[in-house]
Amino acid sequence: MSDLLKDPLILRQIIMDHYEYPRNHHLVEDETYHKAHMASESCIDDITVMAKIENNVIQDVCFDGIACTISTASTSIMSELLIGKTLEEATEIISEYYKMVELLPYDEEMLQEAVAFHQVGKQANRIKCATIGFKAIETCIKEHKHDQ
Amino acid sequence: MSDLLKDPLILRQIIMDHYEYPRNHHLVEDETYHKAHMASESCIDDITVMAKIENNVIQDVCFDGIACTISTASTSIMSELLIGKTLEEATEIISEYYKMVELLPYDEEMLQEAVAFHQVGKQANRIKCATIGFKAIETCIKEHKHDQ
Amino acid sequence: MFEVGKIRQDFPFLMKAEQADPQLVYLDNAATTLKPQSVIDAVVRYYTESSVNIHRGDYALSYEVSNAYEGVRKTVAKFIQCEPNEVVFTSGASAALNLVAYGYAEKVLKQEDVILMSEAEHASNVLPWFRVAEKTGAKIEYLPLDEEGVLTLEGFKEALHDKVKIVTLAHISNVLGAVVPIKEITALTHQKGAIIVVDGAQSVPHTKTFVKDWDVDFLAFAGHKMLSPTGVGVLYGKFELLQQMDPFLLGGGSNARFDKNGHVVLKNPPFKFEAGTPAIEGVLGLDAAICYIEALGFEAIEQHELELKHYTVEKLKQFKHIKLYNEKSQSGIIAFNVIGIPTQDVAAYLSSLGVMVRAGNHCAKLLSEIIHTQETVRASINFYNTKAEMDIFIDALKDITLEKCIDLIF
Amino acid sequence: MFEVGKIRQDFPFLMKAEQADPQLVYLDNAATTLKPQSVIDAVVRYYTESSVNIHRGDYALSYEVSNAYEGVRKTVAKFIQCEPNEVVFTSGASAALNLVAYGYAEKVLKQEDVILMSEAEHASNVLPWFRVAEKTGAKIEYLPLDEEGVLTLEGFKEALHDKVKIVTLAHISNVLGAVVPIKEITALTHQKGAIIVVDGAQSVPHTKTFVKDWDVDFLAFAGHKMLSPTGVGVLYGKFELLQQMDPFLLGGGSNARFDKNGHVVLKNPPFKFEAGTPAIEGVLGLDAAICYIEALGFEAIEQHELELKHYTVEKLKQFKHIKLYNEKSQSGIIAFNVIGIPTQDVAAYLSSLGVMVRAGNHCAKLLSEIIHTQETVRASINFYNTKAEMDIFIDALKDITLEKCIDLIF
Ligand SMILES: Cc1ncc(COP(=O)(O)O)c(C=O)c1O
Ligand SMILES: Cc1ncc(COP(=O)(O)O)c(C=O)c1O
Repeated sequence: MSDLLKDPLILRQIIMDHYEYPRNHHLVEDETYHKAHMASESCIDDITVMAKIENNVIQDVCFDGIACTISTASTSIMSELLIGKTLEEATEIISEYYKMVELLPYDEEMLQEAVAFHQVGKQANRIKCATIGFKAIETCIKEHKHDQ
Repeated sequence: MSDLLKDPLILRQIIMDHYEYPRNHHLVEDETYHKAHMASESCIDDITVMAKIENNVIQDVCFDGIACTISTASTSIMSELLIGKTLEEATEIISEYYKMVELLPYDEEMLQEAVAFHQVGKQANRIKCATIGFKAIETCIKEHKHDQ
Repeated sequence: MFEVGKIRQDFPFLMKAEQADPQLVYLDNAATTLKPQSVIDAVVRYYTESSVNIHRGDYALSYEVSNAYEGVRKTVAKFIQCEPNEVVFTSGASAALNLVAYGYAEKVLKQEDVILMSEAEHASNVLPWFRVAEKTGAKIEYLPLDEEGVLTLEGFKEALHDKVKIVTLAHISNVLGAVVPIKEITALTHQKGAIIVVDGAQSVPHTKTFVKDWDVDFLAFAGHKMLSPTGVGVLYGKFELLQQMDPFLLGGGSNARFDKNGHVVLKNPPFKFEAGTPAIEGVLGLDAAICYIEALGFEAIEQHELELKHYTVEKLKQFKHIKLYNEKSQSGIIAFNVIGIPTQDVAAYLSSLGVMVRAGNHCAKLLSEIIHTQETVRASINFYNTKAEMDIFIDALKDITLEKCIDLIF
Repeated sequence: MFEVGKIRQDFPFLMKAEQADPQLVYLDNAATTLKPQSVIDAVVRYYTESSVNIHRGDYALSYEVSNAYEGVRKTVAKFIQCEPNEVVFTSGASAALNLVAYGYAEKVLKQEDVILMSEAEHASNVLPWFRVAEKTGAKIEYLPLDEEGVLTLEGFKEALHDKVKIVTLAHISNVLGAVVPIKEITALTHQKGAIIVVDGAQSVPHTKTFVKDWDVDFLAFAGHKMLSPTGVGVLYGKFELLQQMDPFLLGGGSNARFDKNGHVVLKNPPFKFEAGTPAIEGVLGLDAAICYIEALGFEAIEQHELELKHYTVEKLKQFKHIKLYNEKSQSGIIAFNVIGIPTQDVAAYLSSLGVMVRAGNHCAKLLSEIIHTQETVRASINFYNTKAEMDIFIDALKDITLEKCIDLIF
């Protein structure tokens, strides 16, 4: 992993790929999904994330909306990263991700492709973009727990 | 007159006298009077002036309210000065008075005791006080003309 | 040690005032305050170094200014002891009071509900409530005050009843300087299920504010009365109340999106209340102002201001031609009249001797029935005033006469 | 002669910007403008020499500051060609638009009345009208715009009908810079007995305004978009309309007196709308700003700005990866996209090269249907910009790629 981290070309490739071909890029008409519309904080990015959580496991994540490269790519990566994870695992991954964007020590293994954003914290004004999807899934998880 | 103008002691006496014993200092319950409440410009002085105008002559002027020495004295003097005058004469007196407070040349004879305020223009912030009664009677005259 | 001589050097106005002939003595601090160099510098720094608009991170400088602006929310939150997202920036105390009246009270009050206030309130804490009453059918009731404008807990308890839904009170009155026991009153208010709005315009600059500990629901204050630029004020509101509250100003910056059919998605508090470009340098100046005040410390500020007040009151009490209205009040406001001389003439006379005080009803127009006078002269102290300045003021009053006042116009 | 090099020396920010590495190029003038030294000096002069509150003549300094403040009303009146008592100071353009919507429209509109506006309006000229519609039952209708956001007189005539009671339009759009033929539209509006509200936020700073000659009923604008401090705006209203209009903000300064029973005597316009302590130094700064602009003259300003706009558009047209949205508009706003790159990434990339532009929907969220894009990048020119600066901007766009944008985060 560490080698990969050192090669911006590969990291850029990951982001480009997720921006141009975002994964899980759709919404579903399904009441059993939780939904978070990240709209009431900023007037630029407008992303909706949906998540199906069952038996303590994130069964599915999907999203849609208008966003910049970093928002789109990071949300796409988040969706791949969290599908199939238990809520505890997911919470830990999210927390490691936040550490990374804050430029604190973090667990590379856990974050997989998301390490593409390991330097985003140096562009403080893009942190919002790189975390919007993670904020959204947090909201879904919170809502799920609240419903239990 | 000119001598009198030069003696502040006499002028002060005139103002003191009109402040402590204001003439025509009452209001009347009479629909035939015009009424001007000088309240909507400032929140300090609160003077109401009433005037009865008949046959083109100012038959009566009276006033009441809360005001500073200069407002009270100048309104009292105004009331004495204008009672019995035709509207043309009154308008001319008012206009001479305004010239005086603006420190422009004016007709001393016409202003009688009102010359006590001949220097008030040097204290620009007191001009409002020295003219409030005159502004009020102007409003009454305007209203009267409007009603004709 | 509180060294007022050193403090005064931070205020360019005071340095000039001391050199003027006659020396200028500024005792109208309840109207607005002078600015220290650090506040002036913060404003100038914005103009010369940042100068861009906020709330967008499209480019580095905009991001920096936005961050600095949001940083002031944290400074204010620490200053009054709440959370940053409970701090709404407004254009002043009046705007803050209008916001809570319009956005909260007009929304929740119903016919027969009661708004309880005192007759010592400033127009900015009266007129918005009159409108609420008119729009909702709620009624205004007044709290009993003693002849120094003081509200007692007993008086408050008697006036409070089940129909009261909102209590609105100045923590410190701008006319009589009476200090309200906010914490106790808040507890009583909450016992009845009502909410309390505190007008802190005169208190926040002079005494430590603890909104959380006091548990007040809303608190309004103005920057310019505490060393900051004009054009900036604050409404504190408990977050859950802010969430319920409607915005007053609508426009750019307060919404996330809207469509042709009138569907509007507002941002979360506090942003949903901040439509339009705010007073950016005003807010940055407020930050410097708060830093300045905190460096001095409220303990020292209060002690100094009360000392000057008591010193002056003791002297003025000896003048038979002076009537004092608030001898006992524990704040730096001195309300008085010179017997037989209208307030405006007194102020003009003092002005001719360099002393700046305020005359009139001080926008608290309901108070006359309580103190039995339509108007007062008000001298209001800030921490940068000195005993020497109070002496100039006292001396000026010593031999004031109606004749001297009138002679000013010759 | 319009010597931009000399003009730039009046702007401390620009002097620093030229020395920065990379050189900073400010092209977000539609958001807010930089301040010349004369405006900064006016603000600092207030803090150091006057510093007191206005609207009372109790002492000499207060009288002087009040006079200076009222003097700015005359300056503004001369600037937009109206009477001083038709100039209401507000906290910004948004506050001015809220005031006319709340104070006038909400009072006079009835169910079924129509408010006519365009889809290019800024949120601050949309959301207040949504509220009016909600409160009164009036309906909002939209004017037809062409694909450059331009409103034609023919289109306006077709959309206008007898139920239209209010037309509200930006004279110059903040997204596409389209200029509306205000005088003709005002005449047509008046023929139907409707009144017109003009959002002059983007026009008053850049082109001469003649409210009387145009016969517009209301006009709103912001100081900070025309060199002045933030926190100050203006609502012009015909005096007889201002007399009819209710205040929006209530409080000290706007009323002459009131009593316990809710009877309030408001002052005459414009004072009845100005509750609370205003942005005093903001207003004094606005005076200096207007003087500065008038000394340059709008003829020279417009000529220079349009020259830069056309120069830039001609260059950008040659780039296949750039889509321009408003080639033809006669103002200094350039709206574009880089094909395949989100606006925020474009702005961030330009920022990395020192160029400051705005990304997004620019608070004009209804426009997307017209120009078929949700977001644009906006470069907006002011008179102090130079061809050399535009070249930096153009060069930066020449070889922008998605890869380069993404590489910024490494
Ligand atoms: C007690 C009180 N409330 C409210 C206000 C209004 O403050 P501002 O004029 O800053 O809006 C004042 C200021 O005079 C005040 O003294
Ligand atoms: C067309 C238009 N109207 C209104 C506004 C609002 O101005 P302010 O933010 O100064 O209230 C703006 C500023 O962005 C604008 O461009």
